[in-house]
Amino acid sequence: MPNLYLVIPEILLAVSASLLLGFGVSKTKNRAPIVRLIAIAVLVLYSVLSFLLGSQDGEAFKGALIIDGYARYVKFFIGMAAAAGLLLAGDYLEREKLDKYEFSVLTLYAVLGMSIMVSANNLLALYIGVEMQALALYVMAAFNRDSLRASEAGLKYFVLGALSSGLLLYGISLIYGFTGTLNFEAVATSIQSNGLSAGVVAGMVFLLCGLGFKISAAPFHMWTPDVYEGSPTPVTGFFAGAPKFAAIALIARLVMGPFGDITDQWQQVIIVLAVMSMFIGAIGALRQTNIKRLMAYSSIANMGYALVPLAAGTVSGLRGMLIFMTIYLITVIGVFACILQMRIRDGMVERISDLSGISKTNRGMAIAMTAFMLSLMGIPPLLGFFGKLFAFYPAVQSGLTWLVVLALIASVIGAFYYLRVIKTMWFDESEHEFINPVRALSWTSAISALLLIGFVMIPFVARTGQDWISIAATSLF
Amino acid sequence: MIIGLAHYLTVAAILFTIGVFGIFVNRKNVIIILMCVELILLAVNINFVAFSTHMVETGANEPLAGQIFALFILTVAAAEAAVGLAILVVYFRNRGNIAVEDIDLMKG
Amino acid sequence: MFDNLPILSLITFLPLLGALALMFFARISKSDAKGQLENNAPMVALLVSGAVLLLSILLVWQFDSSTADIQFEERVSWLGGGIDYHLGVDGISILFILLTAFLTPLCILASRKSIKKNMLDYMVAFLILETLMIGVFCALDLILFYLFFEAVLIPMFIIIGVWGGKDRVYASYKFFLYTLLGSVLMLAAILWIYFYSGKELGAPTTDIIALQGLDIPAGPQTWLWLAFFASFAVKMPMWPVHTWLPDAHVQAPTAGSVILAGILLKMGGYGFLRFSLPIFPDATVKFMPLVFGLSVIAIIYTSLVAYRQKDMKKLIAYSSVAHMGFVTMGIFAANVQGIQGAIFQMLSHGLISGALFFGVGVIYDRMHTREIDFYGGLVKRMPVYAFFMMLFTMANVGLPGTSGFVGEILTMVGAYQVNPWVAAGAALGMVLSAVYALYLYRAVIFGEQTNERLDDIEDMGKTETFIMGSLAFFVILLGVYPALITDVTAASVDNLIANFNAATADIVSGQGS
Amino acid sequence: MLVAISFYLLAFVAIASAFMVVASRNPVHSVMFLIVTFFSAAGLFILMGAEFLALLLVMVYVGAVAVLFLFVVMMLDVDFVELKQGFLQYLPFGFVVALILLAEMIMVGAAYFTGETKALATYSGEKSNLERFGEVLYTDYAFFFEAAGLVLLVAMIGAIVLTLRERDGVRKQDITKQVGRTRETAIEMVDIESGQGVG
Amino acid sequence: MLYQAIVFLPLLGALIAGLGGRKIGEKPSMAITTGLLMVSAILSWVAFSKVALGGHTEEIELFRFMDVGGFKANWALKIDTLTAVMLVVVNTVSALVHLYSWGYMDEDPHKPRFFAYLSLFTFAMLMLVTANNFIQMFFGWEGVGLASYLLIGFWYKKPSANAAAIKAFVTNRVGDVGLALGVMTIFLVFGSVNFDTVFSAVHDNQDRILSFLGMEFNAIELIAFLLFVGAMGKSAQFILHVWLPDAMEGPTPVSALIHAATMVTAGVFLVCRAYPIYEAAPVTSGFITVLGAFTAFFAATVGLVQNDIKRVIAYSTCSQLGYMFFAAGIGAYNAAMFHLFTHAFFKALLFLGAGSVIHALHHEQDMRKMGGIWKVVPVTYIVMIIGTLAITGVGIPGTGNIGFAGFASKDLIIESAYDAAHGGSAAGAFAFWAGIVAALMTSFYSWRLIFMTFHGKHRGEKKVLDHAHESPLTMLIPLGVLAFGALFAGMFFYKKFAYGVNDFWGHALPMQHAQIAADNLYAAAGTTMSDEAAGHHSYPAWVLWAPFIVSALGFVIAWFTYMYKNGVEKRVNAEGGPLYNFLLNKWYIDELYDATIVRATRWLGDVFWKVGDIGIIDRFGPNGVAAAAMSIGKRLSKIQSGYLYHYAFIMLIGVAAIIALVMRTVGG
Repeated sequence: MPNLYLVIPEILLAVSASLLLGFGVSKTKNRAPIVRLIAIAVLVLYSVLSFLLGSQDGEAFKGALIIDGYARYVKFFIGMAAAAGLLLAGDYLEREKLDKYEFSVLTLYAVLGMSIMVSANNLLALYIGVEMQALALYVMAAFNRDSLRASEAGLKYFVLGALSSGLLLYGISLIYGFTGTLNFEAVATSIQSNGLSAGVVAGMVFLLCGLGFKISAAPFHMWTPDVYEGSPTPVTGFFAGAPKFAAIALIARLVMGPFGDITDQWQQVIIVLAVMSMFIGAIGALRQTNIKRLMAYSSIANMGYALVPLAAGTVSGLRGMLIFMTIYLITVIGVFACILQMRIRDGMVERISDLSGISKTNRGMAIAMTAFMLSLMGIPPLLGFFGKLFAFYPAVQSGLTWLVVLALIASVIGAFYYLRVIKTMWFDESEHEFINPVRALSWTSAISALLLIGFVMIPFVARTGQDWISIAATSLF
Repeated sequence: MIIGLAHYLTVAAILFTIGVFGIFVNRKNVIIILMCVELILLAVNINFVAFSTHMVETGANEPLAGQIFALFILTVAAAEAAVGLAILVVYFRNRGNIAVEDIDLMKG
Repeated sequence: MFDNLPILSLITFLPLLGALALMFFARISKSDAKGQLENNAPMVALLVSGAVLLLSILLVWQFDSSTADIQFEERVSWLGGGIDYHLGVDGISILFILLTAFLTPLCILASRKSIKKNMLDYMVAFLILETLMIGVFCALDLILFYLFFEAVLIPMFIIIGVWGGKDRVYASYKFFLYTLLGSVLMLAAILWIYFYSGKELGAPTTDIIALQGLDIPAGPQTWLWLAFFASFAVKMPMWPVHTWLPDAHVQAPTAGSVILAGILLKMGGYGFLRFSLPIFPDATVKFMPLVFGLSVIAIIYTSLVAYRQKDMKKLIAYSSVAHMGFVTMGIFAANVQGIQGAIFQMLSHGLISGALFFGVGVIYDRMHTREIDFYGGLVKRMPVYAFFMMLFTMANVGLPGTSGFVGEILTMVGAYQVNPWVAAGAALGMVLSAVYALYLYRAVIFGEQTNERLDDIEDMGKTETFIMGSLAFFVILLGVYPALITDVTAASVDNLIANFNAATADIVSGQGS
Repeated sequence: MLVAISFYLLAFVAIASAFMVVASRNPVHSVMFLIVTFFSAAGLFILMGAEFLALLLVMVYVGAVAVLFLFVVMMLDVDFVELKQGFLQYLPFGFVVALILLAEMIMVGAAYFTGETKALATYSGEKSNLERFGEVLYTDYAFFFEAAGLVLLVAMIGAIVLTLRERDGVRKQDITKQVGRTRETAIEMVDIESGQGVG
Repeated sequence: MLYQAIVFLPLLGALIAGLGGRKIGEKPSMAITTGLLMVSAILSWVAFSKVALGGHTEEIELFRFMDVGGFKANWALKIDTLTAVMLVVVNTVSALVHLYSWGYMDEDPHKPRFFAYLSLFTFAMLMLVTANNFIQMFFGWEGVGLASYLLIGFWYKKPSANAAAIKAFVTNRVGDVGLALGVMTIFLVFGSVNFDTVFSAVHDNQDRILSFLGMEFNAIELIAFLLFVGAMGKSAQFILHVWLPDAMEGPTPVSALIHAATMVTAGVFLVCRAYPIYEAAPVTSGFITVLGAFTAFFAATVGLVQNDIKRVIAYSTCSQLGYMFFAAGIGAYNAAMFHLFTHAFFKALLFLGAGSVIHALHHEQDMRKMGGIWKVVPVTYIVMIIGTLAITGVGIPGTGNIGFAGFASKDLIIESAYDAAHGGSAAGAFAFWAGIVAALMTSFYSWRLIFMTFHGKHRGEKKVLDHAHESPLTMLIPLGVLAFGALFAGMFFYKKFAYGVNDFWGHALPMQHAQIAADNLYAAAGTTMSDEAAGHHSYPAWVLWAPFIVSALGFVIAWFTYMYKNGVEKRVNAEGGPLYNFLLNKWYIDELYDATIVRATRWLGDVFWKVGDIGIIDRFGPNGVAAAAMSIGKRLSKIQSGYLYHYAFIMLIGVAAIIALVMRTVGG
């Protein structure tokens, strides 16, 4: 099969995950660290491969998967984010005595699932991909099985996730029933030729609602704070990044592809989700004291922002979404690298007030964290600002200026709680003495902070990056 | 009396709604919720099969795809059930019961 | 002289480089060397900002004031899509750069003794702040402008929050969120303009000069104007969005207040001149009465409020709001006197309010209170201080011969030609400013010294005298010879007004008939 | 007519028992009702001519999933929890929402087809349902087949990693160890001086 | 360089003494400032002879000041007769006051500061009078305001001094607002602020209508009025006069310099300088006449009962300024200037004399605690008598100029008023009669002052009287010089000022009015102009005699009350309660202001601050929004209850709602 060439990255993931599963089993030795290292290497390889190798576009498995510039771009970042997630997880897992090699394997499978989602060209592939990553994530959420919070998080995530799969499936069944096909292009053709039908529209809404759960868009966000809080911190960090990107990429592919002709309908859905997410995310975070919970609300709000350009339904909208999500991903990795650094002698802490006075005890982290918070706020010159700039511009272009204004107002509300983090770090007196963080964590946070501060400042880099994204975005059209 | 697609779809819709209803009115025990999830998936399966059969008549392009999809849903549902019950067991070990109303450690 | 040298970039980013160097050395130095670094940080910062001052003097020296053209232009392709790294100055902006470059070293000097903790961080924050402030005035690209404009919040937030007074958290939040809310609306407007320019000019652009040629229909223009106004009005600050300013001023450390009053507030006025007038001329005409109304309210209202304050800084802060009322009034008079006066008033207020805040800082450093009632009879112990404060109080009041007068009279003359009511209201502010300023002076400096704790208070030291003296020199110089400023700005202002009049000719004549 | 009667019967049973899944107080009863639902649904599948899926449904669900449920219910030995206050005032609202959802679903789905009600015929081709599955499942749908396998694998890993406990003190057979026994490791030659004893 | 020297030498002195006073010491600073002012004063006389007597005018542009659009004004020295007169007055009095202060301020520890202020004041005043445009004049205008603020508040420890200083500054500022608005209107109408340009264009703009504050005005009238508001503030005309009496809190030389001789006359100078505008503004001129006359009357009434020696003189100043204004109002600018000129001498004399008394009595100012000290301070006594004779206008009626300084100028004003009244001006008639009545009262309170201070028994503490002594020579010399002026200034300059003999005024002032008077004069006498004026034949005798008679009457009443039947006053005071108190309390105008403007300002300030800023803007603005967001957040976190079924329920509501929303458009 010549087109296997296109899915080498996925095959790499599947094979190496299975091999690692076998390799990890050992009576005597704990092979988790080495498995993790290999998994990181595999993920990086996956990223690079998916980006470089398949420079030609095409469909694999009889049209089940499609490999195009868009998929490649998203995969690259998903792989990198997952690799970073594993890198960050190591220290935590060791300390919490959770260091099982299955963690890495599950991560690989989750990434495989996301990879399928991103490349899905078929409703069945979509479903399988979603379920594969979801099942892996359910387990990872409950990974700390001796912790009541973690298992509660896993349970909530699972139940609500299953419900959302139900919605998603019901939507798929309607779409299938009314168009007679599972293939995206065929769906699009069918809609084109048969015109608007209530069944397709309802199916599309169910589908988007099901996927809305995955990106924790309000009102399907309810699981997010609890799961973020309960799950082990590295898992939370992982949740906040890669799966979100994969899911929103999938949404984008859906609305641009199969539903490209019923823009008015899906636009409404996206706008509702966006507006609710932005405001619920912003306001819900105001009273949080737990930094992971805070980040949960922050991610809800950010998904809202990411949906804004999508609502435009144009190439530049897609481009804006990709830019925004990329930047968001970098930021989230950095933030969680910082959160994982919050360690005092008694162990991990995760209250915001535990950050107090950290500007004196851990200067580097304080600066990095400040950069992240400002970036999330969208304050220039940090990258987050440009994320918002490019995300909101397409919406303005499409006449959704009011949506942009709402988004900006929500971001001001949001600024309040990001500021609180900065305030706690810089203005308050320190309560604890922090233990020096592990190298991997501090380096990760430092690198992502540097990216946030310096990236756009260099015209050349900014332009090249944008070109990549433009190529990725246009490949969907 | 002719039994058409609409009848099946209605049955599926009712089952779906019962499943959904079960999830949010049930306060006793999480297992029931898991069963409700299975009900929902069942409803979707009925949908798929009904559409699939319907398509044989209309001669649409992928008549079998619906059934195949249902097959995969069955598979995944089984996997889901396994993971769900595993998580439930873990939860039970930590908490000592599985009353839905007690799952509220994290909120706000 | 600067043919091949990116002088503006140099001026803008030199402080940032200094800040980075400081941070770098702090990072690599061992713990025992840190203390020394802390001590030397002000010297480094002073050197850097001194160099910036020198460069900007050179810049002004080389500036050709006979033309309204953009000079020292730099343009590098940046984000693509018409968003370039575009710097340049004209008569309107160049003096603000000089003012920034002038005030920053003074602030650093003043902070050497008054800052007790984290000296190095403080200096870093200040240098970064300087870069951003200069950037605001250099930027000729909307996005770039917004970048600097907004980024200023960060160091200022930190400065107020870390080195501020008791209620610093509330103040810094208020400052940050208030201004942020204003400026995000501007961001929305910027996006819209960017979009519209693409439609109108073929390719979208955020180049300020190019955008000035845009003819935006009246409907959107209204909204855009309001969005920009929201941002600049908060920054100015205009009544009724001024309440962040007193809090921020009171809590900020001395140098923070100086920069806040001296430069940050000017960004609003500069924004009006750069954007509202040239890009939205029709809406400007439409909203002129609104701005006039708010300006007059600001002048009278805040003057009265200032009179009742118990805290010195708060009083001066409120007086700043009143003085900014003159600025907005002048700008929206949209005639030569008004705009020249507004620019002059902004520059002069930068010096005067800066000096007044320094003055409060001088006694705050000694007594650690800003309560007006605490003081009294300082002239006996601190004659030099009393002298300078008298001078700046009078400048604040707008006494002729000081720079304060020129701005006030010009803006009033400008406004008078458009609407005598406004000028009359503003003139009432002249009386009220005398009331609060003299009240303050009497309560703090004159009168019998009754507080025993003031017995040992020392007069100003050499550094302080130098700071106050240099400010005083310019306050007088500009008051006596205002042409120093008006000559530089004349060509650009004339050009601005000519364009404005051309753009609004139809409206005005339409109203007339 | 027979089809209609069977349909209504099966549909009624399916819906009623589905309702009882939710409504019954004893989880064990719920599982039982779930099984009944599945059986009725399988009947419906047969009515629609999807014999293979009907079979699968019974095998997978009744044979595996429902038993698993039952097993867990028994294992966890959960108490009966009394309904707490506030339930009843919340119920009607929930009911309304569910009804709205149902109405919407029927409207968009079923109602659309009512205009052209036609009996759903069973497959009437020469190949059986199973044959047709076999033709495509390993060819056209091979990828999904593989992927579904991985999904099951993930579920397995997950279930194991979450629930498997290695308890200390439990003796287990170690085959490699047993097979790898050599004489040297198994036998220790001890010289015992006579009269001294081993201890 | 002559004029530059005149103007800038005082500034030099101020800078040296002010900035370097503590370095170079007291005596040198005093010497330098005084010396420089002496030079300046002498040069002023030289300039006077050159300009006023020699008919040489000049306009020196120093360097650019304002140059914005058409709004152009340079730093300049405009030298004409008007200026020259002012230069002489200002510099002479100032130099004398400097000298006087050597003695008066002997015990004060802050002498360099004091002298610096004095010189600074002089400089500002000189800038005012030499301006060739309104902006520079405004500079001087406010500059003297500043200097007066500093000087009144010189004894910074005294709360009353501080209060008075602020009151002076603020009240002046109210006037300045008028002036500023006037200048703006001028710029609006004429497009220029230069005197020459503006004045030459008055004629062309005579009928221009402006709408100002919602009403339509004749542009010229409006300008005239606004400028006059400025003059009212500076020259303490009624309703803006309140600062002047309080300003007596400053050291006495200050009172002499500022509140008698120079600053307060700036308003008169302004009106005279801007006469082309006033000529073209009959309504406003009428208003000025009435207000000036009223002030003359009002201030005199208050002066009748004051007990503080300086306050009496202050009110008399106020009253005399009223004379000058109504003279200007009826068009007799030269008369106004003449009175300004003579008044400077005798009022400075009176103040310095009073200062000498105060100095002798160890800073006792209350006349009720004085009495019978004429033997102790004979020189002072004599010069005070001269001053009193001058202010009461003693002279030989009908001769025009034979008499004390005040006689010549005051009678000229009253006669001018009579002319105006004769010409049918009701305002002129009012002014004439008010002037007569005020003259009566002037005489009364002036003599009352003399009698209470120098005659009778000493009513203060014995100790004070024992230590009383005549003032030192530094104080007596200025008194002598001024006494000389008070004696002869009127006689010597009468014709020049009154009739513009030898083209005295050049183009600085209009002479139509004087011309009429002169025509009357010469027509009646049938003589040439150079002849000795034989008398004002055109005026009825009673007009010529009336001032003299009322003046004498005033003396008699004062003598009767305070010398012949000492104690009458007390009974009058006791019985004539309400009126007496009304006058003693200055018509309750301060109280009125306090109850209205001052309180309203404070109240408004508090309301704006506590209700406006804190109660409304902050409460509903930032704090309100923050609180609202917080409370929404609280509700939101209640919804986030942790219960699975709530979460599921919300998801389903979401689905149902979104489907409903989207299907609405599909119509399925």
